[in-house]
Amino acid sequence: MSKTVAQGIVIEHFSLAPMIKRLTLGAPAIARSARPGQFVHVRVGDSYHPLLRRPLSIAEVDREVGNITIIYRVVGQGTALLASLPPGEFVDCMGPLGNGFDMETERPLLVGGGMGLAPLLFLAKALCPKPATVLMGGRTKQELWWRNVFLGVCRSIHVTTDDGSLGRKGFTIDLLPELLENCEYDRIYACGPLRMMQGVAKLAKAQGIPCQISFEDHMACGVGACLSCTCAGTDGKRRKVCSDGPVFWAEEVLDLS
Amino acid sequence: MSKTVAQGIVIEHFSLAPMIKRLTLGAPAIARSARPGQFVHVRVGDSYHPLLRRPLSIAEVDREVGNITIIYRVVGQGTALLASLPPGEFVDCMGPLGNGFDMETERPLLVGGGMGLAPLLFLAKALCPKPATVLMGGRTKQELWWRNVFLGVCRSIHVTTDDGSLGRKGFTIDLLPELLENCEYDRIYACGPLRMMQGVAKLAKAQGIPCQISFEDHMACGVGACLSCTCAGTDGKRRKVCSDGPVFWAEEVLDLS
Amino acid sequence: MIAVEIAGIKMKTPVMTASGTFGSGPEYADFVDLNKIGAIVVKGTTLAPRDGNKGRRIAETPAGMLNCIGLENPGVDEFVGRILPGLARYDVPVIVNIAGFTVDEFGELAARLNVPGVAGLEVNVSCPNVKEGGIAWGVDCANVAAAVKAVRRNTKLPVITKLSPNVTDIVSVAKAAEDAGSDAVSLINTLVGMTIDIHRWRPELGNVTGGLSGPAVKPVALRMVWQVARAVKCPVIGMGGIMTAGDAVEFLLAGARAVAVGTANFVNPRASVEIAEGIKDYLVERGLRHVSEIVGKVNDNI
Amino acid sequence: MIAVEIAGIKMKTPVMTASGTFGSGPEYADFVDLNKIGAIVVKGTTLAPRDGNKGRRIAETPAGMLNCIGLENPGVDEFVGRILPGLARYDVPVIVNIAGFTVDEFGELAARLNVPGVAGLEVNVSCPNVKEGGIAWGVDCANVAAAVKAVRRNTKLPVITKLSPNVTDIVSVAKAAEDAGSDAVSLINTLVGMTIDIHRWRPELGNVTGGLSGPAVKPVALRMVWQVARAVKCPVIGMGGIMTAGDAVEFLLAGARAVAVGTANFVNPRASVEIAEGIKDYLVERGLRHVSEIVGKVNDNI
Ligand SMILES: Cc1cc2nc3c(=O)[nH]c(=O)nc-3n(C[C@H](O)[C@H](O)[C@H](O)COP(=O)(O)OP(=O)(O)OC[C@H]3O[C@@H](n4cnc5c(N)ncnc54)[C@H](O)[C@@H]3O)c2cc1C
Ligand SMILES: Cc1cc2nc3c(=O)[nH]c(=O)nc-3n(C[C@H](O)[C@H](O)[C@H](O)COP(=O)(O)OP(=O)(O)OC[C@H]3O[C@@H](n4cnc5c(N)ncnc54)[C@H](O)[C@@H]3O)c2cc1C
Ligand SMILES: Cc1cc2nc3c(=O)[nH]c(=O)nc-3n(C[C@H](O)[C@H](O)[C@H](O)COP(=O)(O)O)c2cc1C
Ligand SMILES: Cc1cc2nc3c(=O)[nH]c(=O)nc-3n(C[C@H](O)[C@H](O)[C@H](O)COP(=O)(O)O)c2cc1C
Ligand code: FES
Ligand code: FES
Repeated sequence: MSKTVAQGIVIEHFSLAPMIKRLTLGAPAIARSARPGQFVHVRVGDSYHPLLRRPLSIAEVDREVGNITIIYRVVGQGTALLASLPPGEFVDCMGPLGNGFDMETERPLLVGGGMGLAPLLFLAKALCPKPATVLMGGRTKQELWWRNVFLGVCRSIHVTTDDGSLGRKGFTIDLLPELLENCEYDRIYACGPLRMMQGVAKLAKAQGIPCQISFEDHMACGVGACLSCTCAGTDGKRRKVCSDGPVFWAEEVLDLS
Repeated sequence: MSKTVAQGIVIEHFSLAPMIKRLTLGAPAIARSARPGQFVHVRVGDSYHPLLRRPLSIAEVDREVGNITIIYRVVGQGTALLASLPPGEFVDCMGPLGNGFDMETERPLLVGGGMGLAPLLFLAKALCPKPATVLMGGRTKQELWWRNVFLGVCRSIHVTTDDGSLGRKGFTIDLLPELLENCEYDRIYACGPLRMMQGVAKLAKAQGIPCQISFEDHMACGVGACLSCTCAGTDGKRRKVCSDGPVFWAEEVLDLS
Repeated sequence: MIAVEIAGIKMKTPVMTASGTFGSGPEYADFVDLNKIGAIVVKGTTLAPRDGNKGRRIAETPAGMLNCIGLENPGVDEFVGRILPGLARYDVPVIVNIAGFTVDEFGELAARLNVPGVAGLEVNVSCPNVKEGGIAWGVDCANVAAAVKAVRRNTKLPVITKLSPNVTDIVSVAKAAEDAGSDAVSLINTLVGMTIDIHRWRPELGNVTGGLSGPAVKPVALRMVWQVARAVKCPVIGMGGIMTAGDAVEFLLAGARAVAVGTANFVNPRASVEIAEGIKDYLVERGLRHVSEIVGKVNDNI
Repeated sequence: MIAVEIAGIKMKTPVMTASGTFGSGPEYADFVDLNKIGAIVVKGTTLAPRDGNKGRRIAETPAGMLNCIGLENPGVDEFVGRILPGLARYDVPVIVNIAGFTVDEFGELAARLNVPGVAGLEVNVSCPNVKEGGIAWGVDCANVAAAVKAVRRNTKLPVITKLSPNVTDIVSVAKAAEDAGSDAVSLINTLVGMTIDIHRWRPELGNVTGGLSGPAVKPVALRMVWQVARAVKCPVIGMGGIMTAGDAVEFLLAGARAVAVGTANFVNPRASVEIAEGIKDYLVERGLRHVSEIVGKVNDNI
């Protein structure tokens, strides 16, 4: 059984930026089988309130040591509870869940916005030694502490900010056409706001570059049983974000016409 | 306002015996006005589950330092949560609630069983330098760690155990008649199982000694507003255990005929 | 900015205390300034004094509680003679929750409460914890209408009808109350529930079943308030599981013109005042000038 | 010691998985041995495939959750042709939850499910998340009876009727189902609830309202199971907020002969098996020999 429920022990837990935490859990069974793009479904406490698990992408894996790392933003009650756990505490994790990114690439381009960069970090590391180019966007410079995290696991980093406080002013999709000019890339991976992924996928299609995107939705079961998270495929068939995704080929779920 | 809601800080928290904890909280406003027999209504966590406060007797008070101490048995979810709090954490306490024991006595006898000894500890200390005689009962020797707690705050300690493993074999009410033989006491205070208090009160009445008892009931508000905890007085009028009690004159609420 | 008038009752805040959870007020005076509460709805009052149910009366449930108090109260005459005068020194509207066991009793209760110091009557046709009357009335439109009419005939005070959620169609009960002359409706009373002690094979509650309240019921309460507020013209007072200002705002957005706080008082005795302050903050943050600006606004997005 | 037979369906344990919360089973096969589950009740199945509701489909509430899936399913033919064969390798009874929008559709669904591999039918007259059919049926005794009769006419399989809790009188609906030929009743389906996003002034759920499940509803579910079990002769399957073996025992004591676990699967995917093991431990600790020895035993103390 590759998917499992593990009591991950908190190894390290610290702030990367205001309201952003990096949590490393000892969870060998999950670490062993995790692939980039997959997530863990985390129980944030023993109480019935909050009740449901929280889906969080696997952002890093140390297979030898048996650790997985999650990078998350504190947004509500669940993540706030998670944020309070000191090393030595246990966190109940189901995973690894969902499918992962297709890794058949020689010259990958990763495009991410906000917390969408978390699964791309795992992807970037896993792609080495075929280093990825990373294009990341944020509202302001303050949001782009991600640069430090990606340093050393990619070929180069391109940055946009809405306010121009770092890198190019604008959105990732404003800078993307330039990057695609030389048609250097054979695969694009995008994770972030839906509008961004839509834009990236269209540009990728125009260039004939296969593109994968990663979806988010509210999830109860995380394993395809409850149908909380379904979306329509372009073929008319339904897809479950948790188990058919969260990674999809762009044309599978996005209308790119 | 003597009654208040205070964020008591955990000063000390340790096990007195298996499943028995002693918790000292820094709560000056409560410490200042607490009288023996009163209780605090404690919120055991921030979550909605468990939702209600837990009533716990004030077992010791250090007025100068501003501390109150609670001695409690871990019986369910609420007390288990409470038991997990380390020093430095805060505990939301409403109190002091209820009325206290009448202190007009020269030669007091305190009769307690189980956790009923907690409020009697505060009473014993408060009565000094008119030291009390304490009669305590438990099922076995193991339950009578209470002896150590009362050493030094009373004149003498008499012990019964159901199995005879310590002191007299039997119940407190079996030993009580002997203690009352010389009619040495001018007041009896009893706290413990209802049957015990009933027995004590009857013997006290037979000797013409005024007797106070302390009741327990399931409580929501703790201040007389919800009527969860009412009982019938012998005069036909209703009593609220939380605000008219928990301490009553025996004949006020018990049928002693 | 948060003062409201419900059926002619002027309240400094839209946050009332729910019947049965706040005594008659002074019980909580050590903890909260009663003058800062929108209105105090006192414990269900009956013609004759009642001892209430025997045995255990409350049980805790996940994010909620069950109660089976069974309308213990000293009776209306004792209330008028002894309790009401003590409330005169507070500047807060006092609404009396009345529970009759026949239509005539409702009328009689209303008549006896035509005294100074009573700001309004809440007709409790929904107490789940008494055998006769109570919930039996509340689930039947004709009975509700009869009770409301009997009260209406005997009082000039504002009449609020408190609805039971234990019904298939709460909207028709609300309409029946409105048509019978109720000036406002309040909802929800408690949901009937039960819990069993698995060690002793007994119900935990003395009365076997009890009324569920607290955060657990909030989604059901909010849904019913939304349904009723869309269907009636009279003001709706929303309650059921309100613990925070955010919860109260949900009820206001759903269409309630005021809210009541019940179980929350047990957890935080200052809840009724803190929630009112939180509503004010909510309005200020959004540049709104009056709480009425958010009432029912969820309907703009449905 | 915990094997039971409900309406002719032989189950190794009295713990089933509740419809809509366990897919058709294999979704959870990585986490739990499906052969150790009492019975799997598959997601509500309709004649035609359905996409379900648009927008957000779940929201968290205190000790509970709301869902408005809206009966998304691939339709009965796809179920019979593609999903059912995959279940053949598991040694577990498969009960199909069927949802029709007319009486005829219920009959037609039953007819199409007369195939090997189906152990029984659960007639879902209580889905709160679809406009027609669903809850509209479930609250009316005559409709429930008509649906059950249509199913009964078209099948020899055991028929279970799944009852809605959103009614004034669940006992009469249960009796109507029993009288119409239902071999068992299961309850409760979800309570209709709502939650509002106070920042966006919108319902959190795409369908505005949704069905409340999880620990929050347990007291209501237990009360209804107790009421129904006292009133009908057929077996009762209890559910609503069961998270632990202790919760399941409460339902058994209340009179349920089997239980189903829904929302708990999301929290602990092994819940259905761990609860069954816990029931066994409970019996062993008390020197009891069979789970039937505790069924309905709360009534001895009422
Ligand atoms: C596949 C997947 C991977 C994710 N990976 C990450 C990650 O690596 N880092 C990160 O910071 N966040 C990630 N998220 C979002 C994360 O799940 C939410 O931020 C988190 O659930 C919020 O929980 P809360 O209790 O703090 O917030 P609340 O708003 O209190 O949560 C209330 C409910 O809504 C759900 N919810 C709230 N926001 C989201 C959301 N954006 N997506 C899905 N459910 C949500 C919660 O799970 C909970 O059930 C991911 C989401 C998905 C679906
Ligand atoms: C005035 C008063 C003073 C008390 N003083 C002490 C004390 O000093 N030391 C001590 O160990 N215990 C004391 N108790 C009992 C204590 O309140 C309970 O043991 C505690 O509430 C159990 O909570 P729980 O969540 O662990 O148990 P659970 O059984 O999970 O509690 C479930 C619910 O039942 C209530 N409950 C359970 N047992 C009791 C009980 N015996 N009395 C009242 N409510 C109960 C809880 O408050 C809660 O609402 C006192 C009770 C009262 C009324
Ligand atoms: C202990 C208790 C006693 C109650 N007594 C009454 C009552 O006498 N009359 C009444 O109309 N409602 C009564 N209620 C119902 C509340 O007024 C309120 O409608 C319900 O609790 C839901 O609100 P909440 O979840 O905020 O508590 C009582 C509730 C509780 C918890
Ligand atoms: C996500 C979800 C989907 C559900 N779908 C169905 C369904 O298709 N048919 C049905 O009869 N009940 C459905 N239910 C109701 C459950 O089967 C069960 O009756 C209810 O959730 C109460 O049990 P619980 O509290 O253990 O979840 C669904 C419940 C949930 C949470
Ligand atoms: S979360 Fe349950 S199907 Fe995706
Ligand atoms: S606990 Fe509310 S009146 Fe005593």
